[in-house]
Amino acid sequence: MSRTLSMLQLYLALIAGGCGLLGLAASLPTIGAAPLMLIFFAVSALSLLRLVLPWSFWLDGVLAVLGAWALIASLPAEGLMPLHHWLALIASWAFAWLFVERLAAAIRAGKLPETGTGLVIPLIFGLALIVIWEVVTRGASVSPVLLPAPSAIATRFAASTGILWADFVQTFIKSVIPGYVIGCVAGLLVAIAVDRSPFLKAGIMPIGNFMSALPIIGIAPIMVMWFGFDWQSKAAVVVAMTFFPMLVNTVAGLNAASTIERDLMSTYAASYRQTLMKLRLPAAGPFIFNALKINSTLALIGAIVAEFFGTPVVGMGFRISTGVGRLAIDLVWAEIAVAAIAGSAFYGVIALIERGVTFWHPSVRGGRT
Amino acid sequence: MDGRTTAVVEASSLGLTFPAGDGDIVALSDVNLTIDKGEFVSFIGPSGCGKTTFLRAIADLEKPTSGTLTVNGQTPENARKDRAYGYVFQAAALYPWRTIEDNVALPLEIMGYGSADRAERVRRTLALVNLSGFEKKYPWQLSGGMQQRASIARALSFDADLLLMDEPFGALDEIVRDHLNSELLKLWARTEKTICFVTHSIPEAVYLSTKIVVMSPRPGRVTDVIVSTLPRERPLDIRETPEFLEIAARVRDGLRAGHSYEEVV
Amino acid sequence: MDGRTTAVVEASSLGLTFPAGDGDIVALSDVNLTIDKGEFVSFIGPSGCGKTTFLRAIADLEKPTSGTLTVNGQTPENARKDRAYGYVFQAAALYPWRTIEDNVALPLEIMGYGSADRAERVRRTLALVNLSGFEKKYPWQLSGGMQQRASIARALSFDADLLLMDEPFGALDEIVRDHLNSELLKLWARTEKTICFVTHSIPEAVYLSTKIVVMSPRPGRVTDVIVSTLPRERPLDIRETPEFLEIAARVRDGLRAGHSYEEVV
Amino acid sequence: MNRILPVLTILLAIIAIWYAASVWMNAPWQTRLNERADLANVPFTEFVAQTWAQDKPVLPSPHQVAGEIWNATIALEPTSKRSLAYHGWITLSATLLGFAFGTSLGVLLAVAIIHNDASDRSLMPWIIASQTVPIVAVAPMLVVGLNAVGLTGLVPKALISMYLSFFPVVVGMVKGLRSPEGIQLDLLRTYDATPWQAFWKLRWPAAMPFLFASMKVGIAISLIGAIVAELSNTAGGGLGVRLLTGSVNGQTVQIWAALFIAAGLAAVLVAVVGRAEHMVNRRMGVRA
Amino acid sequence: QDALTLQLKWVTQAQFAGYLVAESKGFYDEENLDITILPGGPNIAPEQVIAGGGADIIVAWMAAAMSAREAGVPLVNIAQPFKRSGLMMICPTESEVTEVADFPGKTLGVWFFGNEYPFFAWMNKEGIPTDGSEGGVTVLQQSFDIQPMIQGQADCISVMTYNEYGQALDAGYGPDNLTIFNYTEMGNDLLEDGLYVMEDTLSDPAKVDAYTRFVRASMKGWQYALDNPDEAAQIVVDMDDTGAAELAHQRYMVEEVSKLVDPSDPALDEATYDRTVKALMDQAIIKAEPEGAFTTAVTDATN
Ligand SMILES: Nc1ncnc2c1ncn2[C@@H]1O[C@H](COP(=O)(O)OP(=O)(O)OP(=O)(O)O)[C@@H](O)[C@H]1O
Ligand SMILES: Nc1ncnc2c1ncn2[C@@H]1O[C@H](COP(=O)(O)OP(=O)(O)OP(=O)(O)O)[C@@H](O)[C@H]1O
Ligand SMILES: Cc1ncc(C[n+]2csc(CCO)c2C)c(N)n1
Ligand SMILES: [Mg+2]
Ligand SMILES: [Mg+2]
Repeated sequence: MSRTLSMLQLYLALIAGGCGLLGLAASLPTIGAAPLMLIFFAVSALSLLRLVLPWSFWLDGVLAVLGAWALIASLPAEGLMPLHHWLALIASWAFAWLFVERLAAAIRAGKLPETGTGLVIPLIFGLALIVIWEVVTRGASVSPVLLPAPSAIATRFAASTGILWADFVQTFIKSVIPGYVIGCVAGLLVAIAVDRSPFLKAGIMPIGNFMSALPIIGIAPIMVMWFGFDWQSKAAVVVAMTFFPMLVNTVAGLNAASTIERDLMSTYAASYRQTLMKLRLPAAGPFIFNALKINSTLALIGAIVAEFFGTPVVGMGFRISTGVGRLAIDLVWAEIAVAAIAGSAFYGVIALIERGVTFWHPSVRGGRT
Repeated sequence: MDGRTTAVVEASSLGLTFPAGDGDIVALSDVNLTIDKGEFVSFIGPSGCGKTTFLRAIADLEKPTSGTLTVNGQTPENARKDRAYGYVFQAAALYPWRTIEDNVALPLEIMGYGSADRAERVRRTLALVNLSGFEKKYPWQLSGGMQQRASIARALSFDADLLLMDEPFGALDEIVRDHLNSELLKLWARTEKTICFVTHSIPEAVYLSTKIVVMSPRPGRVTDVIVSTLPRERPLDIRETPEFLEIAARVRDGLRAGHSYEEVV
Repeated sequence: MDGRTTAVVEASSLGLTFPAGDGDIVALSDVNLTIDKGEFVSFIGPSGCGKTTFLRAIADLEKPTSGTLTVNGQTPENARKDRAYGYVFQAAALYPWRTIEDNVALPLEIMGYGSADRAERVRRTLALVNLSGFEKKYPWQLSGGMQQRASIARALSFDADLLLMDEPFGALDEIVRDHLNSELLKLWARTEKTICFVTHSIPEAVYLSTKIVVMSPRPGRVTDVIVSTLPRERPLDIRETPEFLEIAARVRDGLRAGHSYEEVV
Repeated sequence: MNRILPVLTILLAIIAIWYAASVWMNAPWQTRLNERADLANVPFTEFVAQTWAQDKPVLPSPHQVAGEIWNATIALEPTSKRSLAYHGWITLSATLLGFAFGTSLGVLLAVAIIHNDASDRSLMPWIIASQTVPIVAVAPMLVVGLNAVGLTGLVPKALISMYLSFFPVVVGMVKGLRSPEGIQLDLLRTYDATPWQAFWKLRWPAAMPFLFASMKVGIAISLIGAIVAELSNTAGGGLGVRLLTGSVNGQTVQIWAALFIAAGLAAVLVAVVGRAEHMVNRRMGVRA
Repeated sequence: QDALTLQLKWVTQAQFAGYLVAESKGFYDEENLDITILPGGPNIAPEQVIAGGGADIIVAWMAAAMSAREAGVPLVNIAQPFKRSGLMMICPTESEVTEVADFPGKTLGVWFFGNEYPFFAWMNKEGIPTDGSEGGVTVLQQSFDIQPMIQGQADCISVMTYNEYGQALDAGYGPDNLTIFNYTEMGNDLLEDGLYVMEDTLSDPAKVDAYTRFVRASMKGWQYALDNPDEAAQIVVDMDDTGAAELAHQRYMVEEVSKLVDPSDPALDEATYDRTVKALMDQAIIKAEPEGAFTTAVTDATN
């Protein structure tokens, strides 16, 4: 095993083990204060034996978890974390990195199956970030008014599910979904209309590009002025945000069919409609999905911004802006978490549909022609 | 359709020039050629001599810039709208989102064939090109040769009397090519179609054709039209007969004449 | 380098299997072959029989899964690190952002040749493939044949003793191909390189080679190795001699034997 | 000429619709004003003129916006705090710095992703998730947080620009650095080229078109980032601050003028990147 | 010189004339102070800025400051130049609101972001539900202008006497076509625009001394501003980095602010403080009676 470490892995192993050794030394004066931490330091130091003995990467994973556990368990209720505990953070992180590094290598070498384990790596990375966040905010006594710890956010999240759900319904279900659907469908239809007339295309595309550069933040107060305080103005902002990406992508996509594919239609004396339905729209599929994916993240952001400029007293943007005003920063982060989860899920759903619909595209079927 | 004349394609003083930034490209100049019903005409010539362009002009995919061109006695445009021909492109040009059978059915859908008729024709043409059993596969799941055969099936499915084939067997190995050549000959003999066939291979041209059109580039001209003296019935080993070799030698000479090596490649 | 043996490539019981989702693909199985220094070996066989795979294995671009393979008496990996061979891919694979001379200079840059030496080698190899005067052009300004010649120049520039060529002339028309074939023969005669050459064309294989390896697919096996009895000196019209035709017929038979049409395509 | 005519036609159509819309949208308020001033039976043409000349219209007419842009740029010293050129410059400097940060970060991440299996697998989902975080919500807290560690002024704005603009660059560059075909990589392998050589001689030049396409998106997004940041960082001015003060004072004309300047700035920035692309293409011998 | 940073609650305008004039006229220099004045805005919470160390002194409303105190930002009031509230709710005649009893069923525009406490305290006192239940009012998060009234999106909107009310006057509204609810006149005012610092800094005599000099110079600034309203308005316009401040509007604002500020006495009135704290506790905006949330040490020393 020790032979198979890459340069990067070797450095990580040295950092992890070295920090363990140093931490062990630094813990001796206060021995017994944090037994879990002591164990972690000791085993970390032991891991240096990997230079001469085989050391499974699963052990690295276990050590990363042990380190995170020890750190969180020994976080002080008040004041700063003891200096040598920061070594545990570095060591634990190095173990996590080393673990994913070696796990990825094992998957690549075919020693582990792709499915399942492939998902573990991004998850570990995310968890590592959260642990670092937790330890740094609490260990360095960062004011919760500036950046609350993930545990505080989670607690608030659990305690406020009612509010969060109501806000989610107002913003996502009432504003984002209708706005997204209208914006995307309108962009698609206008693209098809524009595509038929080279004159319109030549006229609209430069202006479309100009409009898509408009900072939507500026549109939001105008839309609130035009469409009122409720979800309609938010949906309007979402429509404005999603329309142009869809327009530009679809126009490009409708040109994606190759000359020879079009000539083929021509040899059948196919009508415009037939060519559109049987060739150009399917060929535009990947482009249309590209816009749908871009729009899935834009839409939520647009609705939230618009809520900064006037809303009924519900909605994710409302909660975030008043939350900052009231210094309920943990609630603000809970809302941000909802936004990130909803946005990622939305994106993921679109990406899944894309895999199903454009199964034939090289980027989906894995590149082999 | 087969009105007062049996000429399927008739070109006289045909010219076709592509406008280009730095001087126009003359792809065809003063081409005079008559193709009669039931003929199998091969076009051969160095790269860039205008073979594809000529076929595309017949198919109304390019507009001639001078001279006249008629297809079935009409303008190429009207012939195209009459669905007078099937075209096999140099690349298979199958739609990747359709299965093989749906690709073959594509022209039938567009031309409004009923679904039972469609299924029957797809079955028959796929069998003809030896692709039975691959109906439900997608193009990218097939080898290049199979794709090419599917594209031939697609062009055959709606039974046009004129077949335009642009290097259909270019990507295939010799054995497969031999096989398809004889299949094509059988099909032609059976159906009395008129076939225009572009190839780079001299033996292929000689083996298949009743008439071989040799072209030369810059500008694209017809330098020789060789009428084959081979019988219609052609076993594969006809290719070792002196008659065959003699025609092949004539084609090669014609080709070489139009081929100043340095400038073409 | 030319240690105890003159064998440049030596394969024994060589096997190579690609893992695939639904059952592995056996690309090569039980291949035994020795290629001696100075030989010109052609590989011929239907599509998918493993010709490319075998060349790639020699070049250490694929790892054999069984048997042994040595190049210049070493492992393929060490041979590659010694820069023992030049590889000409099926496609030209020129870098579009480099001029022709820079493309040819690419391996020289990577191998750390001095700039004067580089310029001299580029000049010489471009002259060899008849591309003098096109040094400053970009690939897209050249025809397909010229691009292919540039890629040959690139493989020749650093004077490896072994040349691996994968259908280098596949995309060219017959006349240009004839020309390049005889140029290649001249080069080989002059430099005493060892050449492994993949082709689909029987006449090409017979015309060029001292040894013709016939392969058959599923799994890729060597079905016949034909040692040419033609002299080293080969004018183009040697192709009409009975001796030539006889070898060609033998190759064709070998090919056909391994070629059950239905399953291959 | 045949490019200008269509654009001009559409532009004229938009302006016509815009004028009509500003009559329609400003009419109710104008009617009330007239009622209150006891002006009955205002002739239609005069009424239309009134709707185009309101102080705080719901939809300002095109010439009001154009006039405001003129007054706030050409008619003023560029150093004046009322000048949109002055505010545009402030936003521009944050945009450019953020764009430089974002492009560098994007390229670095892309390089890590294509060269390191673990990075490849771990980063992408989180990079996508990062873009679903509403930056407008985080920006105020970020500005305060950076202030707490001593960063004020340009840098917080640039960091927010970076947060938005690195995304298209990573996505594009991962695609671009992976765009060389297997055969081109195999070619380098036959030369036993080092990864470093493969990067500079193949991957990097092959990725150029992707880099520029991404940078065009990135620089427009950078500008949006700078404006968002200015909403939470009103000290020092900038186009975002103008939008904000326009909004809190109900100065619609001022909002629209700032918006158009911002969009114009974006168009110019995209054009500049396009120009750079053109020059690089020429140096790289890309077909015209 | 002692360097101090002052975080304003809103964009640069005559609401803060005293500080801007003091800076411009060199009153701070005279007290050997180097003051940086940071403008605020709708997305800037001064309480958060000071918690992050971005400011030494903030201008804040007491309700928000007390709420922040409970959230873990120990703010202490050191001076209260504003004696009265400028907050009003106005309802145009069309809304048919003439008294508080008309509110149920109406839509009211309220500013959030820490400005909402006075409104909720008032409604709490009147017993009008704000949670959307029967017999209550519908609350909107109002934008910071009078558009919602002009557009008829709300029946009543929040205004400050010295700012948005002026915009309403400009737009042709006035006492004759408006019903006006003035928080001060109703006795519902919660102390606005006080000066707050972090509690721990008050144990440092040097800091207290700097605050004292700051308050003294600021009050001198206020006095000067109220005495010379035209010049003060011009100073505000000059000091606004955004270029958005209009002279006429700032002149109006100085005039109105002068009705709320007592330039001669920066001290906090304990009775008003007690009333504010009671209102906040009644409405559970804060849970516990704050301890040490104000100090007279600074204002005592200014005399
Ligand atoms: N769309 C076009 N625009 C400009 N020039 C063109 C176009 N199409 C073809 N040409 C030019 O016309 C000439 C004839 O081209 P064509 O494709 O007909 O040649 P070809 O004989 O089919 O060659 P190949 O054997 O390589 O397929 C060439 O010089 C080519 O560059
Ligand atoms: N990377 C790969 N993964 C899986 N299978 C592969 C791979 N490369 C080649 N194969 C399979 O291995 C077999 C041999 O392929 P190879 O490319 O060597 O054939 P070839 O003789 O060069 O054919 P052609 O004449 O078409 O170039 C084929 O069945 C092919 O599908
Ligand atoms: C726990 C953990 N730590 C580090 C990495 C690797 N990684 C993630 S982001 C980054 C910087 C640029 O790539 C690196 C090296 C990982 N995957 N998981
Ligand atoms: Mg052609
Ligand atoms: Mg091959």
